[in-house]
Amino acid sequence: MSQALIEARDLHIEFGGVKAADGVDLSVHESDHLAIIGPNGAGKTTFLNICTGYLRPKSGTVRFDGTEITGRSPRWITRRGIARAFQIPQLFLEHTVIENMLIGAAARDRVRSLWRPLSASTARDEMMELLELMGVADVAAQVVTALPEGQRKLIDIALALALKPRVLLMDEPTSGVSSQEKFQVMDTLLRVLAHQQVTAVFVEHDMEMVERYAERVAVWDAGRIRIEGTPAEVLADAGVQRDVIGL
Amino acid sequence: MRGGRFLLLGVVALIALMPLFAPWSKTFLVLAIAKGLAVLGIVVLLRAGQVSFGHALFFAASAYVAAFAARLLGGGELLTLLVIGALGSGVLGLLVGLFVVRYRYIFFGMLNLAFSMVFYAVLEKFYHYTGGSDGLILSRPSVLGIGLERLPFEYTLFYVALATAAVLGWLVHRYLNSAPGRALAAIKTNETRLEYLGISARGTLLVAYVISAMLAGVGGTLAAVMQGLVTPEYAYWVRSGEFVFIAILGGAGHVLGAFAGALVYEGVRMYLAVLAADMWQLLLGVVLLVIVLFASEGLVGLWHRISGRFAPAGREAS
Amino acid sequence: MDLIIFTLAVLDGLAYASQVFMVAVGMTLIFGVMRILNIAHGGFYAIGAYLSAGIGLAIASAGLSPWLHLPALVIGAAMAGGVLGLVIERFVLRYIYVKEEVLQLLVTFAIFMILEDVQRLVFGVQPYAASSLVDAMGTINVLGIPYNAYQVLLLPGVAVLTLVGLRWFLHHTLLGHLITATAEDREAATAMGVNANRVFLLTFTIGTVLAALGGAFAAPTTAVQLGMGADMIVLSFAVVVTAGLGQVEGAAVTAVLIGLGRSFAIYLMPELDVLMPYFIMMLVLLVRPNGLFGTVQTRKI
Amino acid sequence: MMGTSNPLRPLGRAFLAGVCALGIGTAGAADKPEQIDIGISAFLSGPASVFGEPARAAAEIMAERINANGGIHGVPVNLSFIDEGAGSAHLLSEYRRLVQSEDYDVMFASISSGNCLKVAPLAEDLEVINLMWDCGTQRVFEEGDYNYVFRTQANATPEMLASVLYLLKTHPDFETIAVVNQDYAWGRDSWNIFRTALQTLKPDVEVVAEFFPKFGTPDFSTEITRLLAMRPDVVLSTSWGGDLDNFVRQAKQRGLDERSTLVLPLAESSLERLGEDMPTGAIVGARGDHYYAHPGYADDEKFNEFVSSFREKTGNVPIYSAFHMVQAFDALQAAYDRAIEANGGEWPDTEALADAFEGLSFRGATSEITIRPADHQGLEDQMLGTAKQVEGKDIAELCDITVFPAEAITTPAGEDSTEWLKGLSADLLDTDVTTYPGCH
Repeated sequence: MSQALIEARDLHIEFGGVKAADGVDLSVHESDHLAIIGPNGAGKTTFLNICTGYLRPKSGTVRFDGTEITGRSPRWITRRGIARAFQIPQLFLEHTVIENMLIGAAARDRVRSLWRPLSASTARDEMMELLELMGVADVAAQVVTALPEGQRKLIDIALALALKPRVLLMDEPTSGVSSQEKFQVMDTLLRVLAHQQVTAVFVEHDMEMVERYAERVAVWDAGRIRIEGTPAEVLADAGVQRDVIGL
Repeated sequence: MRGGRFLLLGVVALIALMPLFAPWSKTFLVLAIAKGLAVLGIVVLLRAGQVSFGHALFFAASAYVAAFAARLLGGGELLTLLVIGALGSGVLGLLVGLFVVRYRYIFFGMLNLAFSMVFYAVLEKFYHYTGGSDGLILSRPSVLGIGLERLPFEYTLFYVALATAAVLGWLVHRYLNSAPGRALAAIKTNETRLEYLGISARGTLLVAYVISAMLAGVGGTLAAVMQGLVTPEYAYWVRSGEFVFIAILGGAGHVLGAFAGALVYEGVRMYLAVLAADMWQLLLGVVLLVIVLFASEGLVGLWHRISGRFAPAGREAS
Repeated sequence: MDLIIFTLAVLDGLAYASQVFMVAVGMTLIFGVMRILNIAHGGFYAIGAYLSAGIGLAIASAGLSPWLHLPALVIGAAMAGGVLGLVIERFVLRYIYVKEEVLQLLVTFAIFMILEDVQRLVFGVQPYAASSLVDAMGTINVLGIPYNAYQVLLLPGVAVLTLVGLRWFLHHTLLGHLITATAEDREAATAMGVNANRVFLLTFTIGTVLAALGGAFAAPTTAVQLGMGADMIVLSFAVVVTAGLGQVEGAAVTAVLIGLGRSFAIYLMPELDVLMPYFIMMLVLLVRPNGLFGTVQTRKI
Repeated sequence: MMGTSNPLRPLGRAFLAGVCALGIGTAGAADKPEQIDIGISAFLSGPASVFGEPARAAAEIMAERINANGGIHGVPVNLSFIDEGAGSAHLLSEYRRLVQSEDYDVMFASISSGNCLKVAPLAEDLEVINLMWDCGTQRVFEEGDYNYVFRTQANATPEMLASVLYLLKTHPDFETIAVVNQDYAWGRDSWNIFRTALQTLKPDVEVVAEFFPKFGTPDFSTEITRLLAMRPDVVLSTSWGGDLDNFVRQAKQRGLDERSTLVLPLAESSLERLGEDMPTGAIVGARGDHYYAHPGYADDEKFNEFVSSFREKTGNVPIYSAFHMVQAFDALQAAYDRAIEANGGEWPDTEALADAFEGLSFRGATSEITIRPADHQGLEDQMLGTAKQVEGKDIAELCDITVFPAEAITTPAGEDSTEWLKGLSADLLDTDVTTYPGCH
């Protein structure tokens, strides 16, 4: 087994008495495609929030590539190579799509010039290419507010990828995308991830997606990792079928 | 766009020539430009969705810095005073900024207000140093080493102010379109995402804050030199409110709107005070209400609406 | 500082705090529910004061008992505040709720400017004073120092009554529940069938009445004059922000802090008197960025 | 530099005009204008409008009267008011507009000391005659030298010095004093002058407390508590308007006037408003010798006519700012008389008119005033009295009125007030004064 890229040890956190993480150990390995599944409110998103510094665990540690990142700010963590896409797209609504992307590129390249226009960014072609890959290049010049949720979702992921991260954390990447398109989107996404050599973690409730795209699955239930393994192993587990998938 | 540019040039030329036909208008125009610069500072922060209700702080601070500098330098030099004033307000902007950029919206606005009121109170209280409410006299500085009489000095000051406004307006325009400038606007819509891109929202806002403080500072120095006197009134909260008012009047978020707003505001205010000395405040209030209720995109928006030649205001403004 | 001086300073501070609270509480309420920082509050305060002084003078010149001033000022302020609040909410504010925060603020700024001139046109430039009620209540001696009973007994009493009454109204009546629900989550409340427009109308009117009452109760102790509203606004802002947005109890605590801060400053370092409210505000915000009783609002991601 | 050729043109014109003026002499004749335009700055909004509005009424009375009599040597006057309450920036630009664009002939400015300090150099720059009709600050003429600026009344130094003298005459044995002044230039400066004079004339007096509450403070109760606890013999306040009303009323409610003597150098302007709340025994000053019931002018036709027409117009008794306005008009009329006489009947130009103001003597509604030629400072007598509540009257009377002659109490021309005050001798207390025993 390869060296763990993200390694969470004994995470504890609770909200108003509800334990969202109660001694979680979870590792993400280089080039992994890890899906986290579990019942609603089980704390899946909490894991992403802790890994990206949005929440600070009550106890426990998270290491990224050997460095402890527990309790660091999202900004600090992002700069070290963990990017995140959101369940509800988080975009700059009053900017155009390409501007969103260029801000991402400028952040990555640490552009601080107060003089050079963003629109003249050298990263423009690269960003257009990324939008192209995600299938949203045709709306590049539009203001985000004008776009439907599905497209925003794709741009949200593209924006995270603009940072050229080592790990991409996604929260239900295809929710809001029409069911005809979601496979197409995931196919593209995986291609991009492979191309950029990005490790991926995604929280998912669509078992079809998990089955098709995850390499490993962790089941998060009542604040604990109930079972971890390949999709086939995990989805075959009777308990998981009963409690998580609801068969 | 080309038509707009010609129109802009025409208006600037008209303003540049105005004092030749109406000599008294120099004072008026210099003050309008000075306020316009402070308003430009407000406009910069409005990009991030933040409203400073205390920007008169920087307007006043630079005016006092210039007055003290002039005293130390024995009269001083106009351009030196402008630079010193801007630096002074810039340093103060950095200090205050380090504190206020941690807050947003109402807290941001009110903390700015609090700082300006503390400064106002200090100016009034420590009157052995600041001259109290009488303020400090700022004698006419030389220009490039030449001591000028009132009339040539006023013309010089006017054209210096006009040129300063043009240059700074252009610089701000560039800044707002640069990467940090666009990131600033992103604070307004999604600060969280900004942090998730590895950009410090506070840092971005701090840069903007210092820039905006310096803009207000240049305005304050110009006003002080024009008036020959600085008083704590420069820092009073009503003046800060006025800046915000003008920013909205001109069209929030627009560089040209700041100056257009300042010109119109000063003009309206002056004529109201002359024509209706008893109720100019009331009429000004009504004007403000009408603008907010019926033309909240301000003069710039109004112009777009009338001319109908430009893209929708949202895009044009950027 | 000996114990006598300390006691006197506390007494002065509490008397002042009650006045500050009376002015700031309405602004806090309006802010909490409507998210509008109401600059016009200062105007309502001044109008309440003018009205109260006018009533007081009328009572005095009619030769009636000065005690009549007390119920008369309450009724007068309630009516004036009520009418102003209803009219301004219904015909101006209602149209700006969809607009940006700064525009809402400017509208109240405009109303304030208009009210300033209205006061001047209606009441003229001469200060008014109607202190017969204070004279009638007499003084009480504390450690050999005569204090106005009005200031050390009546005003704090009224302030406490207002606080208790408002708490009871907000937490134990249906209308109060509607208001607090709207304050907490406007969308959810609307979804549950609360008529937000009506809640706003009610809240704004209550806030306006409170402002007018604050002015009305201040009037007997002071000369009612032009410009009295402008200073009160900034002070009220400081209270609202220090307290935490919309925190009525917080406003009371802050008012006491400011009152004590001011009186101790006057006793020990008179030069710092004006700066106290801002120092307190900055100190509080440095430690608690959302105010004394404010809660952290985070973005859902 | 952009457009330098154009701005120089008016400069050249000014230069030519200067040469011409030199050729004719410094004072000369001009064509008789159609009217004399007078720009007057006064507070018409804000708290200080308690002075501005009565002054405006007085100005209107004076203008009506002048025009009803055929104007000044046949030329009617026309008034325009600038609201100082709109801020000093507004005052300055409006002042410039009136002078530069509307060719106003004479300016009366202003009330606020800060504005006076700004307006004086501006008037000098614009070469327009400016009468400082109500300025209190002594700094203007002590720190600057002007050709076109004149003061038609006294300044803070004689006003405060007279208050000190009156206090020492009436309460020779007091030991401690406290001050409660408004926290702005007037409050600070007037206290400095008062204290300097007091410590020179009575060095053993101890200053026990200095309070400078914010301008417009509605509530003085904490300060009053302190004063009640400290029991100073004398409490001074040079406040005015609503602030003074507040302080006096709140002090009286809590019996401060029974423990300490109140010295209120500006209280003449609050007498009517305070009514029964003015404590008996308080020392009241009037910034000059103005008092609507001045015993020295009980039978004076001019005085009585002004007081009654003022009461008729406004319903109130005239206060010192109204009297000051009268003085400005009377000075202007007298200066035109003098200049026209000196010009052999020809209408004077600005220079000639300015010359006429130097050393001009004129009478307002009360005593005669002389404008010192050396520094353009007006010499105005100062009156003080002690308030007394009289049964059946709703306004306090002034008793033991004393009028101090201007010459004795005004800083000599060219001297600094503070230095001069420090050199005072106790002989000053023996200066001949006019006294009016009893109450009026």
